[in-house]
Amino acid sequence: MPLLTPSRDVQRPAAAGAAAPAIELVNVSRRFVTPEGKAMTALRDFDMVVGQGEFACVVGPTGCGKSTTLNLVTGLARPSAGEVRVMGQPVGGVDPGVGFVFQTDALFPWRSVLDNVAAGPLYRGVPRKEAYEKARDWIARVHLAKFEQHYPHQLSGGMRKRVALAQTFINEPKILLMDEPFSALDVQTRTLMQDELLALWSGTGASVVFVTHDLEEAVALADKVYVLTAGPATVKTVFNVDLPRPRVMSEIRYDQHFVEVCKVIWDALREEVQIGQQRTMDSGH
Amino acid sequence: MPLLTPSRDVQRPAAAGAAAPAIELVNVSRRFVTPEGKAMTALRDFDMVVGQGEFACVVGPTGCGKSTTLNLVTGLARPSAGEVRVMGQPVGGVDPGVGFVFQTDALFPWRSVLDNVAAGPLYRGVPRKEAYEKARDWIARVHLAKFEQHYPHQLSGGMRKRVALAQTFINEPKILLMDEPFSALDVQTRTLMQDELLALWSGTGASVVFVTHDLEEAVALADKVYVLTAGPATVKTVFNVDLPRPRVMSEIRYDQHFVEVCKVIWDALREEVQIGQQRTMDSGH
Amino acid sequence: MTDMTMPSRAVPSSEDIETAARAALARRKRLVVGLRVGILVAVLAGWEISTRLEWIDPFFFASPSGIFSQIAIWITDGTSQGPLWEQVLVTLEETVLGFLIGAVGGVACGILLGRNKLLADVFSIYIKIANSVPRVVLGSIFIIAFGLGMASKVALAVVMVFFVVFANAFQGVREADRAMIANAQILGASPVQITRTVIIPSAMSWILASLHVSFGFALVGAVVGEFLGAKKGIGLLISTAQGAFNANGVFAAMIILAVVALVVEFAITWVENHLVRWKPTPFHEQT
Amino acid sequence: MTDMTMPSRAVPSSEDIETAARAALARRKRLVVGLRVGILVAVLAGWEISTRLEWIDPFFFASPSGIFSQIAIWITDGTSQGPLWEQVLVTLEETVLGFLIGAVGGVACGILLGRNKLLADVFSIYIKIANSVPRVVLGSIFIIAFGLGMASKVALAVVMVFFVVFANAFQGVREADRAMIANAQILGASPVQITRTVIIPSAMSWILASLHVSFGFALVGAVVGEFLGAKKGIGLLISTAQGAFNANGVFAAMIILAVVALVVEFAITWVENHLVRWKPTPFHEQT
Amino acid sequence: GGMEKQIYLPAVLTERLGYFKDEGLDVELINSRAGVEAENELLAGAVQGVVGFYDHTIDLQSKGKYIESIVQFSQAPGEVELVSTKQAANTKSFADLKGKTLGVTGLGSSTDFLTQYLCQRAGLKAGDYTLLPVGAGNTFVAAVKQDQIAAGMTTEPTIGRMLKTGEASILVDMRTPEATEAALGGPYPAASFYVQSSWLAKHRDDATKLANAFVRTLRFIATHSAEEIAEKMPADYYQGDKALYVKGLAEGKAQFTPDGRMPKNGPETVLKVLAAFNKNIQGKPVDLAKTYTTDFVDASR
Ligand SMILES: Nc1ncnc2c1ncn2[C@@H]1O[C@H](COP(=O)(O)OP(=O)(O)OP(=O)(O)O)[C@@H](O)[C@H]1O
Ligand SMILES: Nc1ncnc2c1ncn2[C@@H]1O[C@H](COP(=O)(O)OP(=O)(O)OP(=O)(O)O)[C@@H](O)[C@H]1O
Ligand SMILES: [Mg+2]
Ligand SMILES: [Mg+2]
Repeated sequence: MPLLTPSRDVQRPAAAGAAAPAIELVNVSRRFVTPEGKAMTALRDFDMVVGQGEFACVVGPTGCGKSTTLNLVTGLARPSAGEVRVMGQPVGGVDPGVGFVFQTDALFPWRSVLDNVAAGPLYRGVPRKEAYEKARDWIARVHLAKFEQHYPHQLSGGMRKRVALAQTFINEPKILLMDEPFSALDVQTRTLMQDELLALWSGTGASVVFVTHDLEEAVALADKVYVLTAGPATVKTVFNVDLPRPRVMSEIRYDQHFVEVCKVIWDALREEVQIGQQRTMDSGH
Repeated sequence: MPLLTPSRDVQRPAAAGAAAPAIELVNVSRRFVTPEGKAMTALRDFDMVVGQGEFACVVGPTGCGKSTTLNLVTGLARPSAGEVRVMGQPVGGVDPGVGFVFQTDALFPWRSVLDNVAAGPLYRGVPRKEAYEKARDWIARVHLAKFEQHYPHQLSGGMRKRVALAQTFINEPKILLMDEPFSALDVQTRTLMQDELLALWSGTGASVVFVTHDLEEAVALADKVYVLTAGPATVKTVFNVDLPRPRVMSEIRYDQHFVEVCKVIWDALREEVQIGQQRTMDSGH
Repeated sequence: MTDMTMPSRAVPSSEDIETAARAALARRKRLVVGLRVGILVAVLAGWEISTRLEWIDPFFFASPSGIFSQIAIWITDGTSQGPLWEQVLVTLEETVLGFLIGAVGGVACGILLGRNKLLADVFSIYIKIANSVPRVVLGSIFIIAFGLGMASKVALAVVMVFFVVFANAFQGVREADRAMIANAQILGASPVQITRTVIIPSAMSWILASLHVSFGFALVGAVVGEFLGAKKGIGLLISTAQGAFNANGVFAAMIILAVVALVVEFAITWVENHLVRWKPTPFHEQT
Repeated sequence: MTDMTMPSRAVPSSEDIETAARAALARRKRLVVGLRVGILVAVLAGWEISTRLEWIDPFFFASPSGIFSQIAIWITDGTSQGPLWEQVLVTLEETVLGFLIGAVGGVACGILLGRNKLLADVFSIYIKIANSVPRVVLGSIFIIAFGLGMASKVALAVVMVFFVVFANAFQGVREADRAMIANAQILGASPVQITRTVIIPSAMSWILASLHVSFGFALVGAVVGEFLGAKKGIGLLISTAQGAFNANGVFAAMIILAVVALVVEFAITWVENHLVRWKPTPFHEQT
Repeated sequence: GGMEKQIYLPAVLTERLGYFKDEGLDVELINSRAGVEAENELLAGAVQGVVGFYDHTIDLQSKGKYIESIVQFSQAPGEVELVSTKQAANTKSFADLKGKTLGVTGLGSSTDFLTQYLCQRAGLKAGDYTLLPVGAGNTFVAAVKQDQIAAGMTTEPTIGRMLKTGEASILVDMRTPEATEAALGGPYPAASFYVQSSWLAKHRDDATKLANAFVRTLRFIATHSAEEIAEKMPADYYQGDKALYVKGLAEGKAQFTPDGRMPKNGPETVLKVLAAFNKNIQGKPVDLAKTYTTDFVDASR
């Protein structure tokens, strides 16, 4: 099976430099204090390496720690132990090269769609006129041209998500983190957005970490799929997906290779899924 | 093809009474004022009839008007024209028999998971002890027993959605409206929740309107699938799905009938999808 | 930005809907104005009758007719300190100055301390101490420090306004949604840009709420300042009337103050409506 | 409820993390207290030196040493009106009563008007008018209406508190998330239950913010009331000291007021911390 | 004005000496910020008696409110027109204050009427000077220091304080009966104890006892030195500067009547002053006999 190489990713982090991986998590743990006052481990001994220009997808059961991982990479949260590096540098604060599509709504409710999308360039000192031109362009790309003047509360859930995508894409980040960005979209819009994302990614050579629940989506998009365990998240397995690029989303699902890859990952996962399921059921009832 | 009957649903509303349909939308329109001051039509000449004990799914492109439709049924919003009836009665305000899982987060952030779930019974005058017992039971059913004392901001996106589900299910509503309830869940949790939903539904004989982006999910769950058009939403087609019940979610996807049904609806839709796509692209660029 | 709805069988055109919505708005407006006027008339009539029947003593509580004729005299003949509009202008000037300085200072300090936890921890205790100082005592200290001119009244208005605005601006900043701040940060906003484009807009309803109440306070500050020593102003008018056992004069001056307050209030509301156009209408208020 | 984080290579145990977090907290606390004391000492020293060098006139502005010895005298020998604690108690009683009445009234009216648009439209104008009435004038009216006892001071404290609390409670109610209200409605909440379980919790930070500032205001109200006429209380202490050119006495009384205000402030903060435990820590404050 | 003011000293002194108790009276002294307030309280029934300036009885009569002075504390206002040291060189009399700003405690107060009357006697017309309400105490001091007013009328302890620092000197002294005669053309009864006439009609016993207590105090003042009197006063009243307090007391002691009787021609002088400037009074008949009574002091031992 040449398309797929299950491999436990244990590369040690390379020294900082031109060839440093875009994102590195080394032995990272993250604990929270629960309301009962006990420490709860969300991430444990977590290792992840995303090379420059690489597209990594992360899948795992809900509540396992995917969003927490992305938060650590942005610098919004700090690890309880271990180290997080971006472009070879330990993460200190928020890096201007990082773009992040939040899982939950984070649009500015007092700004129209246009102003929301233009926010990034304006923050980064792009002249007004240029920023708005760019914003209009991106709004059109997410098919909201008619809604430029709407405020977020006047949009549907999927439309708000598209605004968030435009808001992030417009900055052309070198590192793009996305937390279930397409889950609120219908199939055709999602396909369009996926194509848009791949085009953006191949154009700018950005490194992407993409969290999703949809294994097919993960396989369709990624170079590497990280599968996380339930409970305190560790990396269960990393799969390398070497489907040829460029990939066209509306077609790839009918590709024989693709279907095989999905099936293999599913088979490899089934066992873990059942363990996880059993565990939640035990703790549940 | 005996399993599937494409049919334009044009039944006239029956007189109010014992046999009245659970939900009826007759010729409903809903307009909004856009920020430019123009009137925008979200729903136009919308007809829908959901019989008592029926399970209806609604699919359609993002921003077409699905959430708006549900809002009209709850009584939170009122139609610009036409009539909305619940159990044969015109909708005046919020009906206590209706349950609604919102598309966006609407948990009470100052209440723990337990208190959030117990809210419904407590509002309805159930004694404290009983309400909390029931709440614990439902929290276990959505596999959050360990998180009873957590506040919503300490949960992941998927966990919050599960709390919202428990919060609604605990009331055992006669009419259950759900707006993309499972889109934030991973496949195995989703399957569990779908089974839970079907069990609840068959147990109580509730009428369900379920909005989703996932056609397969819609077909797997529903008696009837409403496909909406883009732009101002009207009902494009109503498909009756007569797959035998009880259905088991983890198996139905491999059922030959199921695959055929999905394919037929897809084929029937492809044309419309392309029209819609073309239209948004025209208006977009 | 409101939603337009109308329960009806026939499919109405956009114009129909707009006309109906406008009519409903006008009806409501008439109702509100009617009720307001009704209450006013009832109160005034009750007051006048009670004084006529000597249930309450007009020597202390004045009477609407007496107040009215006092205002008429002031308007036609002027007050003992000069024409009425001059008094109003003097007080208004002090008030507006004090209000602006206090509001700007309060907002600035609120944002500064709200954004910086260390500063907040260190200084909030001193602000609380300052807030417990009786304004009347401060009044005489200000007169000593700033003299009997406008400065001392303005200073008094400032201290009346500052604390209310500060408390709200501070809390408003602390309440800003953390997801939104994080988003701005990641989109590339500097701390100053975050303050300007995220913190201030989200604290805006807090600040505006405090401005509503604090304009009244500024007015009170200015008047108390005039009370303690002044050449002109409504406060002096009140204190003179009080000294002469002229209850009608006291109440008349207070009514003039109320009119001033209402005029400014409308201005603030107007500004507010322009600033919060983005807000959704609550479901239960959609008509 | 805060997040615990610590950048380190070795994997620390839970206890290590907790110890480190506690140590960091203690360090911060020391820093804050140190800075507070530092500022206090600097201000007092500067003040004392300025008066010694006659840059400012201690006749008007007192001096820390003089204030201190005045307080000492009051504590040991009592004041001309009786023992010091009695004055404090009298003022405190008036203040707390006024504060409670004003706060409860403000919250109640705020919620009522915030939940009912028609009431709000009709009555808000009258509340605004009432808020523009100078409190000193009100003071004399209250004395006439309620006599010279405690009631008039309490009433004055009430009107100082009411408007601030009202304005915030009102706006807090209007800001409650409409999705959350809708959810409660659908879960079966009656209007009263919605008010109790959704509106009040979401308006809570608004109300608390106003309570912080308005306790100081209640104190001011009570003191002004005592100023206008009283047998006992800190306000009388101030007015006597003022009349006797005893600047040290004036400032000493104000410091006693500040201490009272701070004690109550800590109580409010304690309550607040218990009420808002559910709140997430802002990202930028997570250590 | 405040209880701590020297012009109202007999009230507090009576209590300190325990004379109320001796008469079997349980008296509470309540401090009021302004005379007007105190009278309002009296009329509203919040208090039974008020120590204040006599002129208010006349003023109130014109408003249909009847109050009567039953014990007259002073025969002179106790007020002094101070002139700023910077102006003192070329200010020898009120006539020299033409074109200047004059401080009074408040418009419509006794200081206002006295100042205007003195100006009139000196031949100044209404537009020749400006009145500025500056209050008493340190706002008055500050007003002089900041040259807001060239001269102003005030009482102890402000007088003593300003004389001591040399910031002002005396232009007209109305602390002794003689000087007051000279300045106003007659005695000017000021601080007095008055009650509502309707109350008096029903409570003649209480009034007698009160009058007895006050008269005793006035005798005490007349027969003791300033130091001895000061000794009896609460420490807070002279906390700032005791020597100054005693000095002021020594100089102003003469304003108090020895027996609580209304000085002859006193009410007429007050009416004359008021009638000239108080719009309330102008054109209204005033029955001076209803504003005071000496029945009670006459009856006291
Ligand atoms: N502030 C917090 N305090 C306590 N626990 C927290 C906090 N934030 C997150 N957690 C816990 O950390 C775990 C991981 O959460 P996270 O949001 O990373 O999950 P996720 O993988 O993104 O899930 P989903 O797919 O549902 O979004 C959860 O169990 C959650 O309860
Ligand atoms: N308050 C409002 N003012 C103006 N337009 C609105 C308002 N609310 C909704 N709309 C518009 O109504 C249309 C339908 O919105 P709705 O939320 O019903 O879509 P939806 O089908 O639920 O989409 P999604 O799948 O993305 O959730 C959208 O075009 C939206 O912009
Ligand atoms: Mg997540
Ligand atoms: Mg929707």
